[in-house]
Amino acid sequence: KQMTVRDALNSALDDELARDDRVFILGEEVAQYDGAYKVSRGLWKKYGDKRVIDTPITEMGFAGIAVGAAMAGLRPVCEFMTWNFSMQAIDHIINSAAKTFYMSAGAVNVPIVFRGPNGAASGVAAQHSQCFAAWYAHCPGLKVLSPYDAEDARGLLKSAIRDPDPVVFLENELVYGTAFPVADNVADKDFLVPIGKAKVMRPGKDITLVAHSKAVETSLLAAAELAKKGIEAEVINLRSIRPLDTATIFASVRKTHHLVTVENGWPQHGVGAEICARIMEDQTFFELDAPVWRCAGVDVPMPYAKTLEAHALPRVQDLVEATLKVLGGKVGKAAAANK
Amino acid sequence: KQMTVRDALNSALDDELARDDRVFILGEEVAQYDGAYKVSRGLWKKYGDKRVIDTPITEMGFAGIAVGAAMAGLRPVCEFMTWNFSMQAIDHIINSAAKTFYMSAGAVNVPIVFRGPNGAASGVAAQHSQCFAAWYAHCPGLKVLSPYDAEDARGLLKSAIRDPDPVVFLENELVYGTAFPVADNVADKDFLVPIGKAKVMRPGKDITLVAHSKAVETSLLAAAELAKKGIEAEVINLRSIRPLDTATIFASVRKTHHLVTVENGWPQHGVGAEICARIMEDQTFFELDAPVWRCAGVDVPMPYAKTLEAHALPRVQDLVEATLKVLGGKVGKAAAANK
Amino acid sequence: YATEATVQVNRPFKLHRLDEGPATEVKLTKDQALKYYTQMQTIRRLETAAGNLYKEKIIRGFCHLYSGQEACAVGMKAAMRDVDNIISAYRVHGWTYLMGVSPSGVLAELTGVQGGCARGKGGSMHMYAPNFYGGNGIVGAQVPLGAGVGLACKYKGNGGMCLALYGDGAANQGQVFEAYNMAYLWKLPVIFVCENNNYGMGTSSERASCNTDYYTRGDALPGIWVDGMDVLAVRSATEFAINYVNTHGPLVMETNTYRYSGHSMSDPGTSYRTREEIQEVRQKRDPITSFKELCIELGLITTDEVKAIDLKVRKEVDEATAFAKSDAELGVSHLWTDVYSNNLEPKLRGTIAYDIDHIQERKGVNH
Amino acid sequence: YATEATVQVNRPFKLHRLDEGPATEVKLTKDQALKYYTQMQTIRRLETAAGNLYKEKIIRGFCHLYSGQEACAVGMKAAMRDVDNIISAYRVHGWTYLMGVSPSGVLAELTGVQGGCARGKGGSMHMYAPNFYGGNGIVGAQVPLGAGVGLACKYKGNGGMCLALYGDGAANQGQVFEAYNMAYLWKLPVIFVCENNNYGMGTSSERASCNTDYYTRGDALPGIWVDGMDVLAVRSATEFAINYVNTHGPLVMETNTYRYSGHSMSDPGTSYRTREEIQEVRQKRDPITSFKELCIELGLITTDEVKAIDLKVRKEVDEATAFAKSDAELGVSHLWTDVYSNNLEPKLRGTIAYDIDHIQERKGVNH
Ligand SMILES: Cc1ncc(C[n+]2csc(CCOP(=O)(O)OP(=O)(O)O)c2C)c(N)n1
Ligand SMILES: Cc1ncc(C[n+]2csc(CCOP(=O)(O)OP(=O)(O)O)c2C)c(N)n1
Ligand SMILES: [Mg+2]
Ligand SMILES: [Mg+2]
Repeated sequence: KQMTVRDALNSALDDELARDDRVFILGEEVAQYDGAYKVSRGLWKKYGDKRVIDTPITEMGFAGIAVGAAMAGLRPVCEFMTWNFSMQAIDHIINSAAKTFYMSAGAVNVPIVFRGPNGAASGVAAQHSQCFAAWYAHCPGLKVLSPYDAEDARGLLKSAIRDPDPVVFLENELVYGTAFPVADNVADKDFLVPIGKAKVMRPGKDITLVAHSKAVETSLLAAAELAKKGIEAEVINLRSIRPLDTATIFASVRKTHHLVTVENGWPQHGVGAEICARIMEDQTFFELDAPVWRCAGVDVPMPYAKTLEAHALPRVQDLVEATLKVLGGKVGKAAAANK
Repeated sequence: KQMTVRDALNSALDDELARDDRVFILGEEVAQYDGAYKVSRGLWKKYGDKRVIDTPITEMGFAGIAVGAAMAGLRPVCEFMTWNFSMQAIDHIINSAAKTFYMSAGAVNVPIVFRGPNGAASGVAAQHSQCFAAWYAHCPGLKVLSPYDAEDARGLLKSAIRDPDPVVFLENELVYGTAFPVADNVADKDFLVPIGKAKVMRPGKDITLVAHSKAVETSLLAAAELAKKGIEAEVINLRSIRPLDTATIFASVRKTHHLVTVENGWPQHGVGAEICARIMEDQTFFELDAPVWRCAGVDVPMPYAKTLEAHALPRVQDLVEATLKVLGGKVGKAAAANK
Repeated sequence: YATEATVQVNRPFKLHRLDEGPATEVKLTKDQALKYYTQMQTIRRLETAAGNLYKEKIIRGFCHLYSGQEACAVGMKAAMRDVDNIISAYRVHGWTYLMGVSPSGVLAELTGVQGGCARGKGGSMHMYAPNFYGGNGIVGAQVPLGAGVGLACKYKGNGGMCLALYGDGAANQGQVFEAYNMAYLWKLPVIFVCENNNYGMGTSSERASCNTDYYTRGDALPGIWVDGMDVLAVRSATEFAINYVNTHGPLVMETNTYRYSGHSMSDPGTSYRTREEIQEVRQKRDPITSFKELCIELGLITTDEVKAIDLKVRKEVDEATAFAKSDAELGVSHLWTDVYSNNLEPKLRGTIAYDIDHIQERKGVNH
Repeated sequence: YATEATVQVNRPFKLHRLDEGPATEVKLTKDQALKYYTQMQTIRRLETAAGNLYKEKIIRGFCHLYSGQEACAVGMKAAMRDVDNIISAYRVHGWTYLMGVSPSGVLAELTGVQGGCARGKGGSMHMYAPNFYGGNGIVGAQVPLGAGVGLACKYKGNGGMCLALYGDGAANQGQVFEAYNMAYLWKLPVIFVCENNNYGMGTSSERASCNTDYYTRGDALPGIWVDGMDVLAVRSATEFAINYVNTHGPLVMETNTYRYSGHSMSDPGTSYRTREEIQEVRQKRDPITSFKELCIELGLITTDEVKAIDLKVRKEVDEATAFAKSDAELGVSHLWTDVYSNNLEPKLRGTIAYDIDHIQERKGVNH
């Protein structure tokens, strides 16, 4: 069976709207227009004005309204047309949503999901291509999810909506239309993917590639390339940036003894940086046969031109190069052993 | 000679206002009230309404106005009463200021300084205690400074105002009133501290403590404690988070072979994480005799109660503990060698 | 002695886009008179105690006193029904008390001890109670939050509404206009209340606002100006507004008031206004004195009753002060208690390691 | 044939807080007529070319066409002086051309090649020229930026001003109100121009705004409503406004206009409005057709001249299109060129290492 990420998200919203009448969606163009990227297609027709609400282009205001509604007992799903526009509303995500449960000493929890496409799309240039994974995951009080495929998207969004804490849900526009194979149970009304658990997408024993969102795809492609060279890469899909599932990463590294982190966001204080630090601070560090290496977006704003854009993000050949670099002299050995 | 950080900042502003008539200051209460924390004291009286401008409490608007004025040839110094309120204006810092030079292919640079107190003060709780160093330093196009003492504050602020790129200038309210000893030349009209260079505050050969802002003080105190145990810690004051002066860190680590990072911000995707990653990716990694360790703020929103607040930030004993942990069995050896 | 009287509100309401306004002739019972006086007096005393604790350095950080503005909160509270809600900024010691927290719960929060209403974790700016959504430190942010609380009322159909309070300084914040606009489009039961005390920190309203008639700044939203020093006028306007917003959608209410103290305790409050200005308000418009005199004049309260209340209030606040001074802070383990309502972090990170187990004491009202 | 004519603007201006408005009787010379027609026609052609390039998948990402709105830009530009500035959102292909970039510079930016006015690095939403501050992708953000440009004019005392353009959708953004307020307090020479094309993406103005009389939404700021399909009305209003803002401070100008295409090329633009609605505007209010007819009627332009212009414009845009298709993209090293005006990063990080030397080709106008 196949499912596109768009359908995965759409059906997750549909399920949860049906399941809990406190759940409602708001955002720009989510209702009558069916969503700028058609993620909420059909839901306004099905659930009406009360449950699916079009907002004016006022992110700070509607994010605040959504948080207030959550404090008062509803379960809003607040769409940002893209996460770039969340900067206008970031104070409500951090100060109003993430910190309130703690500030109120456990009195007022804020069950809300902020969602929308994150990171670079195609040809949308510097102001529309930022990845917010590291920023949001910096902040305690939030849960930060970054699904890759249809299973992730559906299972995590449903978990996020049912969760009593504020969740930042980072989608990727470039895979909305991609159909992924899914197991039968993914379509179940109560199919959930647990928050905070990474998923091994491809097992391997020579090196671990740990990625999130669309970088998982790049990693899988790189693993296929590496396989041709006789190198078995294990690919981990983080799914969750906060909590960060270091247990899964560490288990993999104890097996492969080599690690490359992969992300499309900027490097400095990014997701890869944190993974480097976590490994250093854990016994797993002593299992490493080589330093951890990061593959990340080039440290510049996103350019518009197609070639430059393509080079601004880690490509399969970059991952292959990084892997070979990390494996160093052991490349031949690994290949020989895997014969 | 002694100089408080407040006077250092105040005199830096005064100098640059006098030096370049394109420079002006704007922000809440900066003029007639002399600044909420008195950093701009006397400047409105001296330079008048044109050069020192009180704004309404509308950060997004006045940050945007400041950026627009910079695009059109002025040199604004935009004060946030505290950096917590910069979240309202963050889109202008990132999308309007940091990215424009690149997006315009080098046509429009944005010479602006955003400044104000950053991180935790005393008893101001969760919404008023956030450290923004890692967030801003995540973004190419910005320069991000985090001065510690009076020399830093004066020399870096003057450099920042003269710089043609957007600079994020993160002060610390808790040291505004602290008088630091300064060399005579610090008061010179053209005294500048170069952006992007860290400073070794205390030399040592057993372990490196690298910190920024008020955590430098904690590190110096910890170094004094450690000295009593016969351990010579080298303390590095980063001064600049972007660019990050890895050369100075690496040189120190090649000498001490041990590194602890210290920051008051949250750990995940923080400053320490980046330093861990940078070391891993450099030959310096092989000079390490133990994994790098991070000391950081506890991963929770800032509580109000005094004791909890004190425990939320790394204390001297935490640094000592981390150091001993990193030095491990070598503690005795180091102490013996230093006898 | 009288048990009920009819009173004319002092200064006329001003209206924006409204044909009819609140009742200018209002009823006041003896019980009400006693209650309002007690409430206003308690708030005044609480703030005095808070100010003293701050001067003694027992309260740290910020401390924003409400003295002078008591009639606003007490008047609004008098009109609120059980289903109604309120959210405000950081100047909320008085509101916290009105919404059901004891004086000791308020003062103990200010001193950061465990008996505080947020157990000392929220502090001066972050207090909560049922139907009271804080206590918000970011100027203006509470306004869309309040509109969201109003949305929840409408969504649940419980007949409730939300008062979203903000100052004259906050009134210029863009998100306030965004909230007005959406509340209007969606007909949310929200009263946007601008407590105009003439200053945002050290900036007078004229220096911050292109239009200081805050009740008119909602554009299409109707508005009411009310004398915020007259508890009965505020009550009357709020009653009218509650009725209006539940039928027609949002409305802006400006309460004209004054703060006696500096912005926060660190501000002497005299560099941007004269001592005479403050003195004049205290003498001619003080909300408590004028209400007391009115009630005595109407025969609703006797001077003896006043004295008894004053004594009782003083005693209660003194005891609360003693409690706030003597109670203990939470133990250190509370640093990592209730960070999440449903914690999933395997270990929280302390200053030097991921070695902390999250403690769950509460789940939150919306778990 | 005439060389000059006097024309009455079609639809009356509407005024907010103004006693006197723009001149309703305006002069039009033959040269002006030729110029405005050429400019409007060039913009229309440019947009058609851009639309086609998008359909051919040569333009990627977003592509926001200005067809239908030409009279707004051309009318404002006609009134602008050398010292004046303009900033807008992402619907700026036409403005970029008017501010001095050749059609090929515009189309080449859209196709992302090096001959583009931002060398292909800025793209569809980020074009710049002297006195033109872009090209901004974040709805509403350009409005305070424009107020800042106005502040710089006043600060330098050069007599200039700034037009800050935004749409009916953007008009609800809080930062727009913040900018109004500060511009008013500081008497900045800024004309806030709301280009009301009735829709913000798929949302009609009525569904997004509590008050769709955008020219009145500046509160204390005076406002003018102008027929945005009438280039002479826009010119007249802008002339008035330039004079006003340099003397008195900011003003809001609403240009009533219409966009023929979808919001961006991916939007068919017909789910939230009828084809008939679009057809009707095209037939009855098209800014180019109506201006052409007027000029012919007045004897200022002959049909032959029209044909000649059309031919010339077509040729120019065709050549520009060919250039935009054939020109090369920048080399990869431009990925790390001009990230900073004064780079201090020792090495920039590529995808897998800190191994890149920043290249400085330009320093920027404010170095
Ligand atoms: C976004 C933001 N900017 C600045 C501040 C600092 N600040 C706190 S209160 C205040 C003044 C607010 O004045 P007003 O809204 O009139 O309320 P009042 O204090 O008079 O009750 C300022 C500037 C803040 N807390 N949040
Ligand atoms: C802050 C922000 N939110 C959302 C968007 C997505 N977006 C781009 S254009 C647009 C509609 C704007 O409508 P309007 O202001 O009327 O301008 P028009 O497109 O009609 O010219 C939206 C929602 C954005 N770019 N920025
Ligand atoms: Mg005020
Ligand atoms: Mg529009």
